Amino acid sequence: MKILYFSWIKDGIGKSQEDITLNENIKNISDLIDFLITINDDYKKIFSDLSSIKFSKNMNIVDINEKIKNEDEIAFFPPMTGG
Amino acid sequence: MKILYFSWIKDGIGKSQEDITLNENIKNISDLIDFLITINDDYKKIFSDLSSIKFSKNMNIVDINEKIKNEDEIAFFPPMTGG
Amino acid sequence: MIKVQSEDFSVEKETKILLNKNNNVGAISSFIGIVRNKAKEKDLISMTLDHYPGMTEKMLQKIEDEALSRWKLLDSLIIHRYGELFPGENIVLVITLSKHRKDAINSCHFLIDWLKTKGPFWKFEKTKSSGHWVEALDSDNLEELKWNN
Amino acid sequence: MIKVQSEDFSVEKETKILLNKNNNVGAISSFIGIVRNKAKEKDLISMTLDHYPGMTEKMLQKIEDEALSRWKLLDSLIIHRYGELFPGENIVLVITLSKHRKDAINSCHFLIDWLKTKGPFWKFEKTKSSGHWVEALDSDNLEELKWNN
Repeated sequence: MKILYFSWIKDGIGKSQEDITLNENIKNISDLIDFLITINDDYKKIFSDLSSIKFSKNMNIVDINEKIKNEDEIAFFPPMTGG
Repeated sequence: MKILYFSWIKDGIGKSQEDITLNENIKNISDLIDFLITINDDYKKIFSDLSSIKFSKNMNIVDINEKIKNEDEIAFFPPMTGG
Repeated sequence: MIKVQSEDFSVEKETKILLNKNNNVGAISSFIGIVRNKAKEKDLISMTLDHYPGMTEKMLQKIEDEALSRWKLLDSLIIHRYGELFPGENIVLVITLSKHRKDAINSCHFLIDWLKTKGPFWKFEKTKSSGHWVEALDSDNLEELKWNN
Repeated sequence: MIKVQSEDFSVEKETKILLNKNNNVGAISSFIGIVRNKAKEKDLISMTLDHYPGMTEKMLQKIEDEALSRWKLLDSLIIHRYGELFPGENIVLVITLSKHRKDAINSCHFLIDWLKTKGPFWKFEKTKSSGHWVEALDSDNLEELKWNN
Protein backbone atom coordinates (compact mmCIF):
# COMPACT_ATOMS: atom_id res chain seq x y z
CA MET A 1 0.00 0.00 0.00
CA LYS A 2 1.26 3.43 -0.94
CA ILE A 3 0.98 5.95 1.88
CA LEU A 4 1.53 9.67 1.42
CA TYR A 5 2.19 12.32 4.08
CA PHE A 6 1.81 16.07 3.69
CA SER A 7 2.66 19.26 5.56
CA TRP A 8 3.77 18.89 9.20
CA ILE A 9 2.87 15.19 9.12
CA LYS A 10 5.48 14.70 6.41
CA ASP A 11 7.98 16.76 8.46
CA GLY A 12 7.21 14.84 11.66
CA ILE A 13 7.56 11.41 10.09
CA GLY A 14 10.50 12.51 7.99
CA LYS A 15 9.25 11.19 4.67
CA SER A 16 6.66 12.11 2.07
CA GLN A 17 5.68 8.58 1.14
CA GLU A 18 6.30 4.92 1.80
CA ASP A 19 5.06 1.50 0.79
CA ILE A 20 3.86 -0.98 3.35
CA THR A 21 2.25 -4.37 2.96
CA LEU A 22 -0.91 -4.70 4.99
CA ASN A 23 -1.30 -7.67 7.25
CA GLU A 24 -4.77 -9.09 7.42
CA ASN A 25 -5.62 -7.39 10.72
CA ILE A 26 -5.55 -4.01 9.05
CA LYS A 27 -9.04 -3.52 7.67
CA ASN A 28 -9.59 0.22 7.86
CA ILE A 29 -7.74 3.49 8.37
CA SER A 30 -8.05 3.30 12.14
CA ASP A 31 -6.28 -0.09 12.05
CA LEU A 32 -3.61 1.36 9.79
CA ILE A 33 -2.92 4.16 12.26
CA ASP A 34 -2.70 1.63 15.11
CA PHE A 35 -0.07 -0.16 13.05
CA LEU A 36 1.87 2.96 12.07
CA ILE A 37 2.33 4.16 15.66
CA THR A 38 4.19 0.92 16.43
CA ILE A 39 6.90 1.83 13.89
CA ASN A 40 8.57 4.49 16.02
CA ASP A 41 8.02 7.48 18.30
CA ASP A 42 7.73 9.96 15.42
CA TYR A 43 4.61 8.21 14.17
CA LYS A 44 3.36 7.87 17.73
CA LYS A 45 3.71 11.58 18.29
CA ILE A 46 2.12 12.62 15.00
CA PHE A 47 -0.87 10.33 15.42
CA SER A 48 -1.42 11.03 19.13
CA ASP A 49 -3.99 13.70 18.25
CA LEU A 50 -6.18 12.85 15.28
CA SER A 51 -8.36 15.95 15.58
CA SER A 52 -6.35 17.80 12.97
CA ILE A 53 -5.54 14.93 10.64
CA LYS A 54 -7.54 14.09 7.56
CA PHE A 55 -7.39 10.92 5.48
CA SER A 56 -7.90 10.11 1.84
CA LYS A 57 -8.27 6.86 -0.05
CA ASN A 58 -7.47 6.98 -3.75
CA MET A 59 -7.67 10.75 -3.63
CA ASN A 60 -11.07 10.93 -1.98
CA ILE A 61 -11.37 12.26 1.55
CA VAL A 62 -12.77 9.51 3.79
CA ASP A 63 -13.39 8.94 7.48
CA ILE A 64 -11.37 6.84 9.87
CA ASN A 65 -13.56 3.74 9.47
CA GLU A 66 -13.06 3.56 5.71
CA LYS A 67 -12.16 0.04 4.56
CA ILE A 68 -8.78 -0.24 2.87
CA LYS A 69 -6.97 -2.76 0.65
CA ASN A 70 -3.35 -3.23 -0.38
CA GLU A 71 -3.97 -1.62 -3.78
CA ASP A 72 -5.32 1.61 -2.27
CA GLU A 73 -3.37 4.84 -2.05
CA ILE A 74 -3.82 6.37 1.39
CA ALA A 75 -2.79 9.89 2.40
CA PHE A 76 -2.57 11.70 5.73
CA PHE A 77 -2.71 15.48 5.89
CA PRO A 78 -3.89 18.38 8.03
CA PRO A 79 -6.91 20.53 7.11
CA MET A 80 -6.23 22.34 3.89
CA THR A 81 -6.18 26.01 3.11
CA GLY A 82 -5.74 27.37 -0.36
CA GLY A 83 -6.35 30.73 -2.01
CA MET B 1 -32.08 79.02 -15.19
CA LYS B 2 -30.34 76.25 -17.08
CA ILE B 3 -32.52 73.18 -17.55
CA LEU B 4 -31.21 69.88 -18.85
CA TYR B 5 -33.18 66.92 -20.22
CA PHE B 6 -31.96 63.36 -20.66
CA SER B 7 -33.04 60.11 -22.29
CA TRP B 8 -36.65 59.92 -23.55
CA ILE B 9 -37.43 63.25 -21.86
CA LYS B 10 -34.85 64.89 -24.12
CA ASP B 11 -36.33 63.07 -27.14
CA GLY B 12 -39.90 64.01 -26.20
CA ILE B 13 -39.15 67.67 -25.68
CA GLY B 14 -36.80 67.77 -28.64
CA LYS B 15 -33.89 69.46 -26.92
CA SER B 16 -31.21 68.56 -24.40
CA GLN B 17 -31.11 71.89 -22.62
CA GLU B 18 -32.57 75.36 -22.49
CA ASP B 19 -32.38 78.56 -20.49
CA ILE B 20 -35.45 80.09 -18.94
CA THR B 21 -35.88 83.03 -16.64
CA LEU B 22 -37.98 82.19 -13.62
CA ASN B 23 -40.85 84.42 -12.78
CA GLU B 24 -41.43 84.95 -9.09
CA ASN B 25 -44.28 82.44 -8.86
CA ILE B 26 -41.89 79.59 -9.53
CA LYS B 27 -40.49 78.66 -6.15
CA ASN B 28 -39.83 74.93 -6.43
CA ILE B 29 -39.55 72.13 -8.98
CA SER B 30 -43.26 71.44 -8.89
CA ASP B 31 -43.92 75.06 -9.87
CA LEU B 32 -41.33 74.78 -12.64
CA ILE B 33 -43.11 71.73 -14.09
CA ASP B 34 -46.44 73.58 -13.94
CA PHE B 35 -44.79 76.31 -15.97
CA LEU B 36 -43.09 73.98 -18.47
CA ILE B 37 -46.30 72.17 -19.42
CA THR B 38 -47.74 75.50 -20.57
CA ILE B 39 -45.02 75.80 -23.24
CA ASN B 40 -46.45 73.18 -25.58
CA ASP B 41 -48.00 69.71 -25.82
CA ASP B 42 -44.65 67.93 -25.90
CA TYR B 43 -43.89 69.16 -22.39
CA LYS B 44 -47.45 68.42 -21.33
CA LYS B 45 -47.17 64.85 -22.54
CA ILE B 46 -43.76 64.24 -20.98
CA PHE B 47 -44.72 65.67 -17.59
CA SER B 48 -48.19 64.08 -17.47
CA ASP B 49 -46.77 61.13 -15.49
CA LEU B 50 -44.14 62.09 -12.96
CA SER B 51 -43.75 58.58 -11.54
CA SER B 52 -40.74 57.85 -13.71
CA ILE B 53 -39.11 61.26 -13.73
CA LYS B 54 -36.34 62.29 -11.39
CA PHE B 55 -35.05 65.79 -10.70
CA SER B 56 -31.70 67.24 -9.78
CA LYS B 57 -30.63 70.65 -8.60
CA ASN B 58 -26.99 71.53 -9.15
CA MET B 59 -26.22 67.88 -9.78
CA ASN B 60 -27.85 66.58 -6.62
CA ILE B 61 -30.97 64.49 -6.84
CA VAL B 62 -33.81 66.28 -5.04
CA ASP B 63 -37.55 65.90 -4.57
CA ILE B 64 -40.32 67.80 -6.27
CA ASN B 65 -40.66 70.35 -3.43
CA GLU B 66 -37.03 71.46 -3.63
CA LYS B 67 -36.70 75.25 -3.66
CA ILE B 68 -35.06 76.66 -6.78
CA LYS B 69 -33.43 79.93 -7.86
CA ASN B 70 -32.48 81.41 -11.22
CA GLU B 71 -28.83 80.48 -10.72
CA ASP B 72 -29.59 76.80 -10.22
CA GLU B 73 -29.02 74.11 -12.80
CA ILE B 74 -32.03 71.81 -12.94
CA ALA B 75 -32.19 68.46 -14.75
CA PHE B 76 -35.03 66.08 -15.58
CA PHE B 77 -34.31 62.42 -16.29
CA PRO B 78 -35.78 58.93 -15.90
CA PRO B 79 -34.44 56.42 -13.34
CA MET B 80 -30.87 55.57 -14.19
CA THR B 81 -29.28 52.27 -14.95
CA GLY B 82 -25.58 51.83 -15.45
CA GLY B 83 -23.20 48.88 -15.45
CA MET C 1 -10.37 56.50 -8.22
CA ILE C 2 -13.19 57.03 -10.67
CA LYS C 3 -13.06 57.58 -14.41
CA VAL C 4 -15.93 58.36 -16.76
CA GLN C 5 -14.66 57.97 -20.28
CA SER C 6 -15.59 56.97 -23.82
CA GLU C 7 -12.35 55.01 -24.41
CA ASP C 8 -11.95 51.34 -23.63
CA PHE C 9 -9.97 50.15 -20.61
CA SER C 10 -7.54 47.35 -19.86
CA VAL C 11 -8.12 45.38 -16.67
CA GLU C 12 -4.54 44.20 -16.49
CA LYS C 13 -3.10 47.69 -16.99
CA GLU C 14 -5.41 49.16 -14.36
CA THR C 15 -4.68 46.29 -11.97
CA LYS C 16 -0.94 46.81 -12.37
CA ILE C 17 -1.23 50.52 -11.63
CA LEU C 18 -3.23 49.75 -8.48
CA LEU C 19 -0.74 47.08 -7.38
CA ASN C 20 2.19 49.44 -7.85
CA LYS C 21 0.49 52.07 -5.67
CA ASN C 22 -0.33 49.74 -2.78
CA ASN C 23 1.55 47.54 -0.34
CA ASN C 24 0.56 44.23 1.13
CA VAL C 25 -2.37 43.55 -1.19
CA GLY C 26 -3.80 40.08 -0.59
CA ALA C 27 -7.01 40.16 -2.59
CA ILE C 28 -8.18 41.78 -5.81
CA SER C 29 -11.78 41.53 -6.91
CA SER C 30 -12.88 42.79 -10.24
CA PHE C 31 -16.01 42.97 -12.29
CA ILE C 32 -16.33 43.76 -15.97
CA GLY C 33 -19.67 44.54 -17.58
CA ILE C 34 -19.88 43.87 -21.30
CA VAL C 35 -22.45 44.76 -23.98
CA ARG C 36 -24.38 41.62 -24.92
CA ASN C 37 -25.58 40.93 -28.43
CA LYS C 38 -29.22 40.50 -27.49
CA ALA C 39 -31.74 43.09 -26.33
CA LYS C 40 -34.99 41.39 -25.28
CA GLU C 41 -34.43 38.52 -27.73
CA LYS C 42 -33.60 40.89 -30.57
CA ASP C 43 -30.15 41.28 -32.09
CA LEU C 44 -28.54 44.35 -30.68
CA ILE C 45 -26.68 46.65 -33.01
CA SER C 46 -25.39 49.03 -30.36
CA MET C 47 -26.01 50.48 -26.94
CA THR C 48 -25.50 54.18 -26.39
CA LEU C 49 -24.86 55.36 -22.85
CA ASP C 50 -25.89 58.90 -22.16
CA HIS C 51 -24.92 60.64 -18.94
CA TYR C 52 -24.92 63.97 -17.14
CA PRO C 53 -21.30 65.11 -17.09
CA GLY C 54 -20.44 66.50 -13.70
CA MET C 55 -23.23 64.73 -11.85
CA THR C 56 -21.90 61.35 -12.96
CA GLU C 57 -18.48 61.97 -11.48
CA LYS C 58 -20.00 63.40 -8.32
CA MET C 59 -22.23 60.37 -7.76
CA LEU C 60 -19.52 57.85 -8.59
CA GLN C 61 -17.11 59.55 -6.22
CA LYS C 62 -19.70 59.48 -3.47
CA ILE C 63 -20.37 55.76 -3.82
CA GLU C 64 -16.67 54.96 -3.99
CA ASP C 65 -16.17 56.95 -0.79
CA GLU C 66 -18.95 54.95 0.82
CA ALA C 67 -17.35 51.64 -0.18
CA LEU C 68 -14.02 52.83 1.20
CA SER C 69 -15.68 53.70 4.50
CA ARG C 70 -17.71 50.47 4.79
CA TRP C 71 -14.92 48.01 3.98
CA LYS C 72 -11.22 47.78 4.76
CA LEU C 73 -9.96 48.57 1.32
CA LEU C 74 -6.48 49.44 0.21
CA ASP C 75 -7.74 50.96 -3.02
CA SER C 76 -10.54 50.88 -5.55
CA LEU C 77 -11.26 51.88 -9.10
CA ILE C 78 -14.45 52.47 -11.04
CA ILE C 79 -14.33 53.07 -14.78
CA HIS C 80 -17.61 53.64 -16.59
CA ARG C 81 -17.76 54.24 -20.33
CA TYR C 82 -20.29 56.35 -22.20
CA GLY C 83 -21.14 56.82 -25.87
CA GLU C 84 -22.10 54.23 -28.47
CA LEU C 85 -20.85 50.76 -27.58
CA PHE C 86 -21.13 47.59 -29.64
CA PRO C 87 -21.71 43.98 -28.57
CA GLY C 88 -18.64 42.52 -26.91
CA GLU C 89 -17.33 45.92 -25.82
CA ASN C 90 -16.55 46.73 -22.20
CA ILE C 91 -18.99 49.02 -20.38
CA VAL C 92 -17.84 49.11 -16.79
CA LEU C 93 -14.94 48.03 -14.62
CA VAL C 94 -14.80 47.80 -10.85
CA ILE C 95 -11.62 46.77 -9.05
CA THR C 96 -11.20 46.58 -5.29
CA LEU C 97 -8.03 45.72 -3.38
CA SER C 98 -7.76 44.58 0.21
CA LYS C 99 -5.66 42.52 2.56
CA HIS C 100 -8.36 39.91 3.14
CA ARG C 101 -10.70 38.56 0.52
CA LYS C 102 -14.03 39.46 2.13
CA ASP C 103 -13.48 43.21 1.91
CA ALA C 104 -12.52 43.15 -1.76
CA ILE C 105 -15.31 40.74 -2.74
CA ASN C 106 -18.14 42.41 -0.84
CA SER C 107 -17.24 45.97 -1.80
CA CYS C 108 -16.91 45.01 -5.46
CA HIS C 109 -20.34 43.39 -5.30
CA PHE C 110 -21.78 46.47 -3.57
CA LEU C 111 -20.33 48.86 -6.14
CA ILE C 112 -21.56 46.94 -9.16
CA ASP C 113 -25.04 46.57 -7.65
CA TRP C 114 -25.10 50.31 -7.08
CA LEU C 115 -23.89 51.08 -10.59
CA LYS C 116 -26.61 48.85 -12.04
CA THR C 117 -29.38 50.54 -10.07
CA LYS C 118 -28.23 54.08 -9.46
CA GLY C 119 -25.37 54.47 -11.91
CA PRO C 120 -26.18 57.83 -13.51
CA PHE C 121 -26.53 56.59 -17.06
CA TRP C 122 -29.31 56.08 -19.57
CA LYS C 123 -29.01 53.36 -22.14
CA PHE C 124 -30.36 53.51 -25.66
CA GLU C 125 -30.54 50.14 -27.39
CA LYS C 126 -30.50 50.03 -31.16
CA THR C 127 -31.74 46.87 -32.87
CA LYS C 128 -32.31 46.16 -36.56
CA SER C 129 -35.99 47.05 -36.28
CA SER C 130 -36.02 49.84 -33.73
CA GLY C 131 -34.41 51.80 -30.97
CA HIS C 132 -35.52 52.35 -27.40
CA TRP C 133 -34.40 53.66 -24.06
CA VAL C 134 -33.82 50.90 -21.50
CA GLU C 135 -36.07 51.10 -18.48
CA ALA C 136 -34.48 50.72 -15.05
CA LEU C 137 -35.44 47.27 -13.77
CA ASP C 138 -37.21 46.85 -10.47
CA SER C 139 -35.25 43.66 -9.78
CA ASP C 140 -32.09 45.71 -9.90
CA ASN C 141 -33.48 48.13 -7.37
CA LEU C 142 -34.46 45.29 -5.06
CA GLU C 143 -30.99 43.86 -5.44
CA GLU C 144 -29.50 47.13 -4.32
CA LEU C 145 -31.79 47.42 -1.29
CA LYS C 146 -30.00 44.61 0.51
CA TRP C 147 -27.01 46.91 1.06
CA ASN C 148 -29.09 49.51 2.91
CA ASN C 149 -28.88 48.11 6.42
CA MET D 1 -11.45 24.80 -16.69
CA ILE D 2 -9.00 24.19 -13.88
CA LYS D 3 -5.24 24.52 -13.86
CA VAL D 4 -2.82 23.64 -11.08
CA GLN D 5 0.55 25.06 -12.00
CA SER D 6 3.74 26.55 -10.63
CA GLU D 7 3.95 29.26 -13.32
CA ASP D 8 2.37 32.67 -12.99
CA PHE D 9 -0.80 33.60 -14.86
CA SER D 10 -2.11 36.65 -16.66
CA VAL D 11 -5.67 37.71 -15.88
CA GLU D 12 -6.05 39.59 -19.13
CA LYS D 13 -4.73 36.71 -21.25
CA GLU D 14 -7.02 34.23 -19.51
CA THR D 15 -9.97 36.60 -19.76
CA LYS D 16 -9.39 37.04 -23.49
CA ILE D 17 -9.29 33.28 -24.06
CA LEU D 18 -12.56 32.89 -22.18
CA LEU D 19 -14.20 35.74 -24.09
CA ASN D 20 -13.16 34.26 -27.43
CA LYS D 21 -14.72 30.93 -26.50
CA ASN D 22 -18.07 32.33 -25.38
CA ASN D 23 -20.89 34.31 -26.91
CA ASN D 24 -23.11 36.90 -25.33
CA VAL D 25 -21.06 37.39 -22.17
CA GLY D 26 -22.46 40.24 -20.07
CA ALA D 27 -20.54 39.87 -16.82
CA ILE D 28 -17.07 38.77 -15.81
CA SER D 29 -16.13 38.43 -12.17
CA SER D 30 -12.62 37.68 -11.15
CA PHE D 31 -10.64 37.26 -7.99
CA ILE D 32 -6.88 37.23 -7.59
CA GLY D 33 -5.21 36.09 -4.40
CA ILE D 34 -1.73 37.47 -3.78
CA VAL D 35 1.03 36.63 -1.29
CA ARG D 36 1.17 39.35 1.33
CA ASN D 37 4.42 40.51 2.88
CA LYS D 38 3.35 39.90 6.46
CA ALA D 39 2.76 36.63 8.27
CA LYS D 40 1.31 37.26 11.72
CA GLU D 41 3.06 40.64 11.97
CA LYS D 42 6.38 39.18 10.85
CA ASP D 43 8.00 39.93 7.52
CA LEU D 44 7.33 37.07 5.18
CA ILE D 45 10.18 35.80 3.04
CA SER D 46 8.14 33.28 1.09
CA MET D 47 5.12 31.02 1.15
CA THR D 48 5.43 27.50 -0.19
CA LEU D 49 2.27 25.77 -1.31
CA ASP D 50 2.38 22.02 -1.13
CA HIS D 51 -0.36 19.90 -2.67
CA TYR D 52 -1.34 16.34 -3.53
CA PRO D 53 -1.08 16.08 -7.31
CA GLY D 54 -4.06 14.23 -8.69
CA MET D 55 -6.30 14.87 -5.71
CA THR D 56 -5.95 18.62 -6.19
CA GLU D 57 -7.19 18.49 -9.77
CA LYS D 58 -9.98 16.09 -8.81
CA MET D 59 -11.24 18.35 -6.01
CA LEU D 60 -10.96 21.54 -8.05
CA GLN D 61 -12.83 19.94 -10.93
CA LYS D 62 -15.58 18.85 -8.57
CA ILE D 63 -16.10 22.29 -7.09
CA GLU D 64 -16.04 23.92 -10.51
CA ASP D 65 -18.71 21.46 -11.66
CA GLU D 66 -20.77 22.37 -8.61
CA ALA D 67 -20.51 26.10 -9.39
CA LEU D 68 -21.52 25.42 -12.99
CA SER D 69 -24.58 23.51 -11.78
CA ARG D 70 -25.62 26.07 -9.15
CA TRP D 71 -25.34 29.20 -11.26
CA LYS D 72 -26.08 30.07 -14.87
CA LEU D 73 -22.52 30.36 -16.03
CA LEU D 74 -21.18 30.56 -19.54
CA ASP D 75 -17.72 29.52 -18.42
CA SER D 76 -15.32 29.51 -15.50
CA LEU D 77 -11.65 29.16 -14.77
CA ILE D 78 -9.69 28.32 -11.65
CA ILE D 79 -5.91 28.59 -11.64
CA HIS D 80 -4.09 27.70 -8.44
CA ARG D 81 -0.32 27.90 -8.17
CA TYR D 82 1.95 25.73 -6.02
CA GLY D 83 5.61 25.88 -5.05
CA GLU D 84 7.54 28.68 -3.38
CA LEU D 85 5.91 32.05 -3.90
CA PHE D 86 7.19 35.45 -2.80
CA PRO D 87 5.33 38.53 -1.52
CA GLY D 88 3.45 40.24 -4.31
CA GLU D 89 3.18 37.08 -6.39
CA ASN D 90 -0.14 35.71 -7.57
CA ILE D 91 -1.46 32.57 -5.83
CA VAL D 92 -4.91 31.98 -7.22
CA LEU D 93 -7.21 33.20 -9.96
CA VAL D 94 -10.94 32.62 -10.31
CA ILE D 95 -12.86 33.94 -13.31
CA THR D 96 -16.55 33.39 -13.95
CA LEU D 97 -18.55 34.52 -16.97
CA SER D 98 -22.30 34.87 -17.24
CA LYS D 99 -25.01 36.80 -19.01
CA HIS D 100 -26.22 38.55 -15.86
CA ARG D 101 -24.01 39.87 -13.11
CA LYS D 102 -25.43 37.91 -10.17
CA ASP D 103 -24.38 34.53 -11.49
CA ALA D 104 -20.80 35.58 -12.16
CA ILE D 105 -20.44 37.46 -8.87
CA ASN D 106 -21.96 34.82 -6.60
CA SER D 107 -20.21 31.86 -8.17
CA CYS D 108 -16.86 33.64 -8.03
CA HIS D 109 -17.44 34.36 -4.35
CA PHE D 110 -18.47 30.74 -3.73
CA LEU D 111 -15.39 29.36 -5.48
CA ILE D 112 -12.91 31.55 -3.65
CA ASP D 113 -14.54 30.79 -0.28
CA TRP D 114 -14.24 27.09 -1.07
CA LEU D 115 -10.63 27.41 -2.18
CA LYS D 116 -9.76 29.22 1.05
CA THR D 117 -11.37 26.55 3.24
CA LYS D 118 -11.13 23.32 1.32
CA GLY D 119 -8.62 24.14 -1.38
CA PRO D 120 -6.30 21.14 -1.23
CA PHE D 121 -3.12 22.98 -0.36
CA TRP D 122 -0.84 23.35 2.63
CA LYS D 123 1.06 26.57 3.10
CA PHE D 124 4.50 26.87 4.64
CA GLU D 125 5.42 30.41 5.66
CA LYS D 126 9.08 31.33 5.90
CA THR D 127 9.99 34.43 7.91
CA LYS D 128 13.41 35.76 8.88
CA SER D 129 13.29 34.03 12.24
CA SER D 130 11.42 30.83 11.46
CA GLY D 131 9.20 28.71 9.28
CA HIS D 132 5.84 27.18 10.02
CA TRP D 133 2.90 25.46 8.40
CA VAL D 134 -0.19 27.67 8.28
CA GLU D 135 -3.14 26.31 10.21
CA ALA D 136 -6.53 26.30 8.51
CA LEU D 137 -8.58 29.08 10.10
CA ASP D 138 -11.91 28.37 11.70
CA SER D 139 -13.27 31.68 10.45
CA ASP D 140 -12.65 30.48 6.93
CA ASN D 141 -14.60 27.32 7.56
CA LEU D 142 -17.49 29.30 8.99
CA GLU D 143 -17.39 31.52 5.94
CA GLU D 144 -17.73 28.51 3.70
CA LEU D 145 -20.65 27.09 5.67
CA LYS D 146 -22.99 29.80 4.42
CA TRP D 147 -22.98 28.16 0.98
CA ASN D 148 -24.24 24.83 2.32
CA ASN D 149 -27.96 25.47 2.24
